[in-house]
Amino acid sequence: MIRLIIAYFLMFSGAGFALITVIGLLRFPDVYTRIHAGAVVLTISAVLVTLGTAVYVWEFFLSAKIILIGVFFLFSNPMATHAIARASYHREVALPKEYAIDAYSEYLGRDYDDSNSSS
Amino acid sequence: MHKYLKKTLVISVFILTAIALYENFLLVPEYTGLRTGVSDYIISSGLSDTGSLNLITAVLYDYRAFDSLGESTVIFGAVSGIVLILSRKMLPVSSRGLSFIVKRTFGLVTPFIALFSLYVITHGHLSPGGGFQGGVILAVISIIFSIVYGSAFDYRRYSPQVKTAMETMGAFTFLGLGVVGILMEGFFLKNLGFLTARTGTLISAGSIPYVNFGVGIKVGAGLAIIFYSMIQKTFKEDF
Amino acid sequence: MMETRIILLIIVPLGTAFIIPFIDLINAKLRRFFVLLGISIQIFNLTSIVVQYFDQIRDGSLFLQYHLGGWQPPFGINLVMDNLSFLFIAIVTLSLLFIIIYSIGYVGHHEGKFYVLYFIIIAASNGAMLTGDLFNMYVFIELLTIASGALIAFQRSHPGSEAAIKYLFYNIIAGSLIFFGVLLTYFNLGTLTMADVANNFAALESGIQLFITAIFLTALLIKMGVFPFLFWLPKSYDSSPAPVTAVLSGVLSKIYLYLFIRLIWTVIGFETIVALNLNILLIDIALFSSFLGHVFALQANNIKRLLGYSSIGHIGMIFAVIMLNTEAGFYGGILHIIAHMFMKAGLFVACGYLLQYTVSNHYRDFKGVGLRDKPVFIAFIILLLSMIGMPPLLGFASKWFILMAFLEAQSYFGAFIVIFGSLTAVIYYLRYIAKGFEEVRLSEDDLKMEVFNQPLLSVLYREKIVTFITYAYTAVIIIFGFGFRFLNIPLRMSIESIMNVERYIELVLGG
Amino acid sequence: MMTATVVLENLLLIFLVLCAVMSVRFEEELISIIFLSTFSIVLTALYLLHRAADVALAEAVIGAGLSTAIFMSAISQIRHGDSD
Repeated sequence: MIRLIIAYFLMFSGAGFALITVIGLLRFPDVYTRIHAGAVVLTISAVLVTLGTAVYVWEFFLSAKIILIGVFFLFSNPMATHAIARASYHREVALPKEYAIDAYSEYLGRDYDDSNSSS
Repeated sequence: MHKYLKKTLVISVFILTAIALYENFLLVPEYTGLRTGVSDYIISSGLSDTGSLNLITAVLYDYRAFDSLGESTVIFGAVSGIVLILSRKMLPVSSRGLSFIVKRTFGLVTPFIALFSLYVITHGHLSPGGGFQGGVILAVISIIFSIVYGSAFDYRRYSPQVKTAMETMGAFTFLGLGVVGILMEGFFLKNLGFLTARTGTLISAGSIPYVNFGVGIKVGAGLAIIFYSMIQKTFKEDF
Repeated sequence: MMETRIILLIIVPLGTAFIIPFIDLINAKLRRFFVLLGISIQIFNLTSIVVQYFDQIRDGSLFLQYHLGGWQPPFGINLVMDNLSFLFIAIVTLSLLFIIIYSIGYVGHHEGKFYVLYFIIIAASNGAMLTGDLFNMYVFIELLTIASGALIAFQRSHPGSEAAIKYLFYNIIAGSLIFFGVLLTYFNLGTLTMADVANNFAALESGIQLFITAIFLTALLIKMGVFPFLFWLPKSYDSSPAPVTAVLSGVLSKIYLYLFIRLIWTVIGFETIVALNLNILLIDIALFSSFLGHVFALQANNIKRLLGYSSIGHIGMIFAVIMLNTEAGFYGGILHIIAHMFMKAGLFVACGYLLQYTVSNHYRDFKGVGLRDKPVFIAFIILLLSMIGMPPLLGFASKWFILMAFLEAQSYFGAFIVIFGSLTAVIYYLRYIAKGFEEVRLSEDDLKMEVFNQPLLSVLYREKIVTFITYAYTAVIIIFGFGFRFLNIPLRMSIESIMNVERYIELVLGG
Repeated sequence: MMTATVVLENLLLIFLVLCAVMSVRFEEELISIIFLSTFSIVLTALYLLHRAADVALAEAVIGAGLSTAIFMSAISQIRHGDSD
């Protein structure tokens, strides 16, 4: 019984985080903040839901498989977010010169004051 | 005016087709399970006939294995056609790949993807999955290599020639098992009886796991060739 | 009777198709050896079947079965060879053999891929004609569509790609309709074996019967290129290379006609069609399509496109005469299927040879073609005369039987269409024959613009092969034109196996 | 419990139709492809709801994974223009 309560608690908190993600995706102003919402909160939500499911079924091999899926989420979601953010910076989906601090362009040695012709 | 006429025509044809389909689907009887006969027989005695716990795999690779041979030949033909049509293109594709973080992470994850695809292929007769699905997951590895590490890396690791050889090998595994069925049991693609063991174990369902393996390799290599030939020049023109 | 050799008719070409890419990796010179090996095994196989069952073929009791995987018909897939499918397999194999020998001399680039797709077509056509299972039929139809669609784009020119996309668009829609029909049949009857479906189809409600029949018919009309859906056909005939066009026109449309006969007479049953009042409608559609084909052919300024429109005309005619459901109708229809297969394939083969030095297929470029190579052009003229229906040739015999069948069924519009087709054919073919004998002075630039670059074989050898195949087609037309009575027995027997559905059902389900 | 499944199924079906309409309506190919991918994922959920795990696996792998990648490479070729 306590196991079920724990499972439901984990799953519902995961669902709550997913809801927060959706609100963030809708409300945040530009690409990077939205990616932030998608990355951080969604990873936590997915991991929580998989943990909850693992507790819910409570059978060794099945739970192990589900937890492996959670670990896979933990790996893949931040990495995908990283790739998306980088690609959107390079493709200039959100113009980097709009921001006050642009550390990545300093790292790359780019200068955005001139006309940027490089693609 | 002409534009509106066209739009009205399209919409009216659309609505008429929808009404016709709706009227005809009303005639189809309520879903009460299929008529007795084939499906009942397979559900009741499929396990004892084939030794495969997953009845869908039993149907796909034993009862109707010839259809699966045809379907995998469709992929084979599509690969040949796409390579034929696209092989002269030389496209400007970056072969640098993505950033260091992505490369490292995929370096960690890729063996597990390969393991998962092998799992799906070899457990086709025990759990959901089978040759087609596992083969597509195998093809995904090649796609990941092309995207993340750049297509040159993919070419170095698994060149199209290797993929072609794998595809042929998979096709001949399937066909050869069928011919072995003729030689040993008297029928093309008959399940080989001497390979059966206790149900539930990995190598249990006669020739089904081997057929699955052949289909998996064939489909995986074929789809990888399709993807690769769409982003890069694959083969030399043979004049 | 269980017979292992009829499964070999499918798996030998399939195995050849599988091995050719691998052979290409090792040594590209070896592949022609494997092609010839595959073809000769196929021919040997068919010949041995003919020799062993000659008596049964003659008295119409040929019935060979194969149960794949050893499963009895309602549970597994079965292959069936009765007199009808035997006749079609024999002529299709003969025609495909001619075309592959022709393409050994013709195809210049990507030979390996061409042979792969070609052997897939051989396997799939044999499979589609042998199978006794609806879903398996769908699989082979998809295989045919994919392989032929890739072959249409073989020259990789702009019109070729466009035609291939159009072809795939129409034909994949048709294929998915067939799949949908198979699905509905399985949903309602719970079985996929043709004989089992045929046994139970009459018991369905008439609305569902109409729905399933309409879906299958729409798909097959698209595939054959009959009236409402004929617009993909001329373009794809025009812009594909000559052997592929010969396959498309000579073989694929005949396979779809065979599948049409199989589905309507064996599976659905002609009584159902009559009860649904579809037969008159279908005859009218087919005759109108034939009329349209001939009218479009009159204004076509391109020899291959003209032959495509003429194909529409002939296929519509065959379709209509078969739909009459009389014995004379079947006789004329199947005889004309054979005649049209050899005539059209021969015409396209000869066209591919004659047009190889012209800039395009256009009418004005046809000038002087006949003077360059007189023997082949004479064969071309003989084939054209056979298309028109000149007396000593095979085209005359088949058109005569079709005319008789229409008159016997008192379908005077059909008889009018047959004569109208012949008369318009005189106009639009004689134009090209006259143009072909016009004198022309070739300049250096014209000679440089060869359509086909870099033949693999030496020119002399290649021209010999191509000429030989054209003559072979012409010889078939002339020999069977004089002796069309040779075909009497196989035609009668295949008509009997169309009409005698009960025997089919009993033999498939009984053992 | 039964009604919850029915409600979920109907919601997914509505979402499926929405995805299909959206993928046709948008001019941009990339958005269409993403909607098609979503379509496949929703379809996977529906198959799982009907206990067809094999079909769901195939749909997820082929529809959402592979065909998206192939579509992407196809439109990247279109974007590059006629390169031959």
